[in-house]
Amino acid sequence: MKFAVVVFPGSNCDRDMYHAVKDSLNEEVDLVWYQDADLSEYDVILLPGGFSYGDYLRSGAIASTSNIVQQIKEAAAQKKPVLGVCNGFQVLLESGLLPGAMLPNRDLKFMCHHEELRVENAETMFSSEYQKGGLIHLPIAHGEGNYYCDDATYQQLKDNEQIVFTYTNNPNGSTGDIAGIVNETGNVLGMMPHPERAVESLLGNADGLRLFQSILMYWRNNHVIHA
Amino acid sequence: MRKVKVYITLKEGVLDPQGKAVKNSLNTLDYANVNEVRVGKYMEVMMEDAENLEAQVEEMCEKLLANPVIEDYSYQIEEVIA
Amino acid sequence: MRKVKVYITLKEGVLDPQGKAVKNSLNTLDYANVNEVRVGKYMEVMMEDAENLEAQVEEMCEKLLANPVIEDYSYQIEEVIA
Amino acid sequence: MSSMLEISPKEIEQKRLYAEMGLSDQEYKQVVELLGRRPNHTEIGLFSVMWSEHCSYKNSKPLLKKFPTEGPHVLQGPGEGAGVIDIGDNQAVVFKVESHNHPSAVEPYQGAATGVGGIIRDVFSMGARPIALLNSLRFGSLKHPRIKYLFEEVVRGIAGYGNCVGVPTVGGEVQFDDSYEGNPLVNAMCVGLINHDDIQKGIAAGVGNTVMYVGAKTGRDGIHGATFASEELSEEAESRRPSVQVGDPFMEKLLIEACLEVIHHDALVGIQDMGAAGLTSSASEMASKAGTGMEMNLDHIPQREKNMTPYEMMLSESQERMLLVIEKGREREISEIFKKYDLEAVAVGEVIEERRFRLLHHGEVVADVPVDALAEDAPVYHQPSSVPEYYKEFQAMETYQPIIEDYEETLLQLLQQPTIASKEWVYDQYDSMVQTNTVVTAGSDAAVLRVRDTKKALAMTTDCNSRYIYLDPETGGKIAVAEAARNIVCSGARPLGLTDGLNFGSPENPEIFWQMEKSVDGMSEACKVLDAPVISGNVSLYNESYGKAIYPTPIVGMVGLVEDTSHITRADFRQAGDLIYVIGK
Ligand SMILES: Nc1ncnc2c1ncn2[C@@H]1O[C@H](COP(=O)(O)OP(=O)(O)O)[C@@H](O)[C@H]1O
Repeated sequence: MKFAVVVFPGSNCDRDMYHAVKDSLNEEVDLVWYQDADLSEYDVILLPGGFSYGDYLRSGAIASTSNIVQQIKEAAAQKKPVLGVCNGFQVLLESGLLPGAMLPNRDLKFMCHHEELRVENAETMFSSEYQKGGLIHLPIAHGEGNYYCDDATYQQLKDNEQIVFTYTNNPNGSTGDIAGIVNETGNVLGMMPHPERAVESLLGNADGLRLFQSILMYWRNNHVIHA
Repeated sequence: MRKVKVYITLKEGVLDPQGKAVKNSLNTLDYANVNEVRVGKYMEVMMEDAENLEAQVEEMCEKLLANPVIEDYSYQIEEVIA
Repeated sequence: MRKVKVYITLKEGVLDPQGKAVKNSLNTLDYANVNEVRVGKYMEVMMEDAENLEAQVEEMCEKLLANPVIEDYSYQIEEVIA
Repeated sequence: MSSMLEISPKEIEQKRLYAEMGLSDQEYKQVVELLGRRPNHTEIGLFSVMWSEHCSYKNSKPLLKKFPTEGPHVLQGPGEGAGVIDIGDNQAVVFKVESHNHPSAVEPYQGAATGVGGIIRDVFSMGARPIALLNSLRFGSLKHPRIKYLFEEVVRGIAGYGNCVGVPTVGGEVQFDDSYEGNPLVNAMCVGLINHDDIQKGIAAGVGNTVMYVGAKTGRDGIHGATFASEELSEEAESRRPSVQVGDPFMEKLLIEACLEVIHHDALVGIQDMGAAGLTSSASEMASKAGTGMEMNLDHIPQREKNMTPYEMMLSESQERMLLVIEKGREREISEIFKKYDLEAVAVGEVIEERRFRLLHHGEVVADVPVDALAEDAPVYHQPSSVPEYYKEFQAMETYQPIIEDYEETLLQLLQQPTIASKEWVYDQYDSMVQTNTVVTAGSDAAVLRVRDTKKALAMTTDCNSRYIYLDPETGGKIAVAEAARNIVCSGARPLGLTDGLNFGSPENPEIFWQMEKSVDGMSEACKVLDAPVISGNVSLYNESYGKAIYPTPIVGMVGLVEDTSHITRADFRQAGDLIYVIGK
């Protein structure tokens, strides 16, 4: 099983994502520069946090126009797990792989600390190692994490159980306290909190590791069946 | 050469935290008659003229300059004498 | 009621990293005829009419809406029929 | 010489135009002697920035000599972009502090942001990966709306830049006092990690080698920023203020990654960032250190604005620019690396044998001066010093013992003081966790970052109680170093060394110079006793407004080594039932 971490100019959580997979999950992973990428050889696509293109114009906007997004869309269509964290989530929104958009945080300030999250859906390939309704802590670090969608979209997200994580104490003004959502087919997850920053007890929190373990479990189960 | 002026505004119904903060500051500064502020973007794009310039500008707005989920755009094209 | 449209642009000579990034992105998207992009702000301020509205708007721009050290501003006042 | 429509050498002398650039009559005379003729406009510009306090340390050199700068672990003391200390396993830590006080007073967001950008460049130009940022801030009273604005924007600027480039901001300090009302202090510190073999120097060695320019284009930003930084903030200075430098953290992030790739390339000879005084200081210092000369063709300098004069190009302080010296004939290999990051590396000059700094523009020589005259021959002043009246008065006072009636009430009042109150509002805006090494973040005595793939960790802190230093500079100086060391030790580390940011008023005032002298004495003494050498630092003088100086504020940035992450200790109580001890008198 092989993970790709897609690196855009300005990504800055790429190495953190890399280490989480390599050192904590102990799986194979490559950093893939956006220009020379061939994603077809990878099983999981990770879009890391950071400030792609300086977050100029709108966060994730410029990255979402680059060629590699086409490949990410293909991977998503093949039902490969695609995870976008923070700026990665913003790229997924801007490229239309997930519904909605990001606005500046309610109080307009960047914020960085741990937040409590509720696991709303523990049946996705990203959350099976959590329990539905369970409370976990993950770090957030963003200035534009105020998730917005219109009422109809929100209703759809709820009806299809696409909301995976919510904040118990909404820090940024997100619609419906949303912290992370999947697409309709359930294989593309976008989330503002950083699971890759919470995989080691030395750094104070390992709640994020189970997210990566969920992906691993999903992949193993699938490959046992089809092998 | 053309100067394209692009105006990007938040869609009605989309909350504008920045606009609200500006409005509050203006009220605090004793401009009590300010009722609402909406903050958007204003861009000046200098470009060579082209056939279908209008269509091109629309496309640029749709593809990159504005996010249709939350934003509307409008534009004006002006001629620039070098 | 008046709608005041305020345009805020970076002063000439002041670096506009955002404009540069947008320009490069447009060029990569095959809009080769884009030569320069400058990104500024556009605000719509809804306010009750007042004596000296113009003077008031200027003052608001100087004090809060624009940062006179790096930005220029201009504005238009429109009447809004409720 | 240039036939451009510039002010003639004669006019410069007659109208004393050099004075407007910050040079004294005596200094001008010295320039004429060094050149054997009158300098032209570009040349006098070069001297004015290189001989400013900011670049030459002309007033502070005699004091800086007092600091202990050596130790068995010191790999690089003061003099390069940043100092370097060995931490074992072929690894070393690189750090330095830098002030951006005057730009922040004028445009707080950009001033603070570009301060952060500058100190990061100092660290990665040594070949180190920047792993942490700290800061030290001083403002007047928050009761004034302007000060509140400055404070909020400075914090936002530090966050805006540091968060974007992906270097965690893990600590700092903020103090509020009326003495900073017209002159806030914004000091930023960057810590980097490096392997011994990767340590780079800013030298232009090897005659015939190519000088390359990479990064942002040169605009008319911050011309005379270095001289501006060495001047009192008066209304007159305000009206001559340089056009504000705007930071581009995205460009910086690309530069970090590209330069850290380039340092592994054997065609690289030297690298330095263009900090204060931009091209002038980086180029002339690189040549001077290598014992060579340099010739640059200014036509090749990437320019953002039209019709820039040599004077403007040489004095521009546009941000995010680096100067490299590359083995002749291998320029392509280097520019290929930069290209991957959408950066263009341009050949702009050549290392020459003749020890001169020569600039060409439109086919003409527009400046031709001895390199060392710029980088080495700046005058050094031993300013007179005298004991201030206030100090004598204070010393003569009886010690005062406050009488506290209601301890609870007093405690609450103390905790409400902005200087003492929680700084969470500040550090919540900083990404303190990116790079996932932060074990202890802001909110404790010192921040602690583990060194990946080892058992080691680094502790770091900034400290300075300027009220103590004002009251008694020598004792206060000792206290500043000792406080930093205590914060390091409390975190489970042994102090390795420190960087200092000397922020004072005008050195030409004997009472201020006395404050400088005494606090450096006190700091040096403490450094010696604690075995913590000074490996880098920064001097910011003329921090005055309306004729009043700030409190003397020599900031200490200290780094310590934790030998095993299991030794890390934190400020907060861990669990009920633990015993509490008070140690010391
Ligand atoms: N400007 C700042 N940037 C980042 N962290 C800060 C800043 N100011 C204060 N802090 C953090 O807040 C905590 C408390 O700071 P301070 O009140 O100065 O306490 P102390 O005097 O114990 O050092 C420290 O951990 C410090 O790192």
